Amino acid sequence: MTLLTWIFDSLLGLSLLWLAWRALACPNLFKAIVLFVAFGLLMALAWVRLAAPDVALAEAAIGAGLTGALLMAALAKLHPTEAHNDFAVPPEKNVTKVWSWQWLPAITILLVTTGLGYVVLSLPPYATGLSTEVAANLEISGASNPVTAVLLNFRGYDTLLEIVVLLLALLGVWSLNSADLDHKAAPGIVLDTLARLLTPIFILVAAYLLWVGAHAPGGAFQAGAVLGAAGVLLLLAGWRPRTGLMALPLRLVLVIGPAIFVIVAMLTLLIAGQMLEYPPTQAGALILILETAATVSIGVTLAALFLGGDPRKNNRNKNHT
Amino acid sequence: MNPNDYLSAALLITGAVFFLAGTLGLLRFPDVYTRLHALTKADNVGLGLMVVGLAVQAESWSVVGKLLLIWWLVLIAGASVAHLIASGALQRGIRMWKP
Amino acid sequence: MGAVFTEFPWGVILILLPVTGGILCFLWPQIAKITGLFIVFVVALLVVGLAWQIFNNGVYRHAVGGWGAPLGVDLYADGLSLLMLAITALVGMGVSVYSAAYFKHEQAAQFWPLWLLLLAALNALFLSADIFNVYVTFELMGLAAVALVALAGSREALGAAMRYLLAALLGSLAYLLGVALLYHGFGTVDIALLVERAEPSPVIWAALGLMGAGLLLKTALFPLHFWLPPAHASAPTPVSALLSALVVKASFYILLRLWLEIFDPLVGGAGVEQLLGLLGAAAILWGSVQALRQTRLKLLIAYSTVAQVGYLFLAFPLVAAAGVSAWSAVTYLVLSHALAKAAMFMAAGNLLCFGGHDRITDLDRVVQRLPLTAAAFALAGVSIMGLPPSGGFIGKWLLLEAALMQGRWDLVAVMILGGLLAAGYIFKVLGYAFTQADISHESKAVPASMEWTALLLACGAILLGFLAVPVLSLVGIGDPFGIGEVRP
Amino acid sequence: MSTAFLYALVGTGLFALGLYALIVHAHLLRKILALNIMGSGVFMVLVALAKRTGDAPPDAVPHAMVITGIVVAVSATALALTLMLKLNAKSGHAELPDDRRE
Repeated sequence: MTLLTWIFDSLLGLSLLWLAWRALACPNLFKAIVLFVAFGLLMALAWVRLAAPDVALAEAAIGAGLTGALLMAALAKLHPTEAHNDFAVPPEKNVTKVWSWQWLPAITILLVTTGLGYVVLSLPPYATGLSTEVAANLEISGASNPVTAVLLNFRGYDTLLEIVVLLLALLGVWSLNSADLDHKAAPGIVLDTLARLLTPIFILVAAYLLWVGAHAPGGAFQAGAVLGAAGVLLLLAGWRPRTGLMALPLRLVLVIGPAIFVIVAMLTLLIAGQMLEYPPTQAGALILILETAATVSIGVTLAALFLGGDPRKNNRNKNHT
Repeated sequence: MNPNDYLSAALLITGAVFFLAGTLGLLRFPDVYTRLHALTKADNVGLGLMVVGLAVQAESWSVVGKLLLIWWLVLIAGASVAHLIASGALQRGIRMWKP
Repeated sequence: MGAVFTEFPWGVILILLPVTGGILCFLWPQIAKITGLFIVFVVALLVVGLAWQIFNNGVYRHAVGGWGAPLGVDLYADGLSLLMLAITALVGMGVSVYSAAYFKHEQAAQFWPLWLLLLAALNALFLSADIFNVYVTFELMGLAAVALVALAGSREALGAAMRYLLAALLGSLAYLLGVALLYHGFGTVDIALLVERAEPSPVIWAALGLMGAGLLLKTALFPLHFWLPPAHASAPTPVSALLSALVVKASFYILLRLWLEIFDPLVGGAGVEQLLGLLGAAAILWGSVQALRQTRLKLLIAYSTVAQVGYLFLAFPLVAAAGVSAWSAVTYLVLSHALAKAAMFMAAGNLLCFGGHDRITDLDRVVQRLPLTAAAFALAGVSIMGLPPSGGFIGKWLLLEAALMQGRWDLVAVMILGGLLAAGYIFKVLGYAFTQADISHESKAVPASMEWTALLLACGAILLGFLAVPVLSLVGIGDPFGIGEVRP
Repeated sequence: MSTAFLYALVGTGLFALGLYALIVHAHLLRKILALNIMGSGVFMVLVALAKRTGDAPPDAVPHAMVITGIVVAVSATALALTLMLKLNAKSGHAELPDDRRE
């Protein structure tokens, strides 16, 4: 490692720690979220330094982008009045001081972290993990990007459960809240134009990421996140889908990812005898089908999470009253 | 290093200088409008220079196309967001700085 | 016919079917109740099929994707996993029948998909042989459980759900950091391969600390139990039953597995068992005393769960000298507590539905007015107290025997005191159930199915006391406790 | 110290910072931020240590695990934020009852 990269890595590491500390300690919540988004973007840079471009894409799109959007939307709903008066939401009334003896957790955590640091440094400096196994089976996995091969084939079962986790989060959100579906006027011509202009490009980029994921960084999650971002932009611009689409059609789109995954799991179980065991000749096609369905579901689910409630419930309530 | 490398190095460093100027402006300018002005103007030029600097190194035209697309996306997003922030600030009654 | 039975991939369907059911219930809420009930009963049949298979072929292993560890994820079931799956199916059926009458309209449409996905998560967790896969199932289980608690919608329930979510996420992250260290230390996340490759090192200690802390938080062992009483008490009744009976046991199951397979052979005898036993003893005393002090029935039952979780940890320090009876005791306690606590929460839910409140002093002669529910509560109480001939009695007796064999009089004293305190809080409730309250309240009819499921589950807890031989021989399949080999 | 270990140590630092903030801060939004930063720390340990392959490409399995983790994290965050808003609507506070200073 040359001196220059060492300096760069150290600076990046320190900036990450500093941003994290500021995001957690600064009294203004609005600022804290902005700092958190900046933290996420620097994390993406760190992933690139660690030769993990797939993770960098996912972090930038989901970790920083959509999480940031969710946090901002939540903050705006938390302080609806203040947010309109000023950019700066008033500082939390009681930032800390739940514990009158804060030094105790601080010292405990410091000790534990020192121990953890020691453990991390005690690991052997050279280890290949499972990279030889992954490389040996990459040929028959149906994808030449090793990360996609692990996600959709070697550990495809984890991915199946993970997509269900995303659906579950939406179920939880919907059971708590209903969404406002009144069509809102766009807050200005600029945002409106931007949304019109960018949505097709986002869809194009998502399709590209999905397609390229088989052999280069990218894949269903990154593509889904871009699709989700397009949805968030449209929602911000005041666009609301027609209420007629809110019942079954929306739900079908939301579950297509997990549903196709379960169907493929069942079929492979019947034909090959093992769940998610793809015949090597069809593995590529199967992975593409799974990824396409997952992309659509992930994108729509993320946008629906941003909307933050069950649109159908609201519709029905209105009919009642 | 061949001449191309010198060219892209020069472009990248010039771009970085623009970014530095933009960041300084963001930190030192007195109000939200002037800060936006510094940020968007300087960063857009800085990014443009960097994109050209990288395009010199590109292996194929498709890479150049992607780089230009990134620049265009940042331009349009930056301009729109700057507009939104400024109009939001105006609506909330934040006064412009007068020297 | 036999070959079809023994080769059929029961385990995999156990996971895929409830996921399918959850999706169907989400798509067509109108038929959610029927679909949900149907799926849960089919899952119970599948568990029977899996039991048949394991009985004939020995342990079940399924290499997902055909790769096998370390590259792929493996599913694995031995006697212990089978019993956990069986108790999940059994309690699940009871809760489903109860919920069919309990949840109405909008709430029912929200309950069924969440519950089926929780069932999928539980089954996937009990079948997992891969510690990273366990992390994903934990998140699936945690989010489903939190959303179910929040279904109650009250301010208390929302606060409790929030606290529960934070605790669950913190536990998962600590666990995941442990997984990261184990993976980078030994190059695999498969439990069986970790057993082969692991050797005493700082990584093992750090992983034990992180995963242990995360799992103890999820299992709500004293003093990490703070999130449990509000969440279990304020959730809708069927959800309280699920959480206390099954969800808490899931993280305990993983803790037990990891301890038995990976950590005990490497760091056993270094005092970790003693610490766990000490915390268990503290949990029994603290939980029981708190339960005795409660004025609301559901909170009392929730604190009783804190105490009963403590018993599970008493086994750890006793294993060195009395492996067989200590681990049999744990198995028995897990099973009987699941049945008894589910029955107890359901009984409490019936009383809540009947009188519109769960103030213990205001129970007002429910013994005469709701005899089935009162009987269910009393029978479940017998098992919780550990009186013969219940399942709880067998568990506590085996544990007591192990403690006596080792001359651990301190633990014997804690167990006896815990039993007395349990008798105290159960009889406190029963006492008020017999007496007339000062002011009578209006009452509502309780659906018969809600009364009968509570009673049947309570009877199951008692019946377990007569099934010691088959249950203990079943749990021995695949030797999950390593009793086969003699420990030095 | 190699890049891998440098970033792994940063990861443990982030985990610790998040944990501390989770304990001492009362506001739920802050707790949710803290959990996200803790998660980033864990992910960083996972990915950083996968780069101990010398000049060969890094181990892809932890990368896939982290992508799974990121999606799980955003799901949990979304549910937590909705719960927070609902709690705030019902009780008027975005803090847990016991943590609130009167």
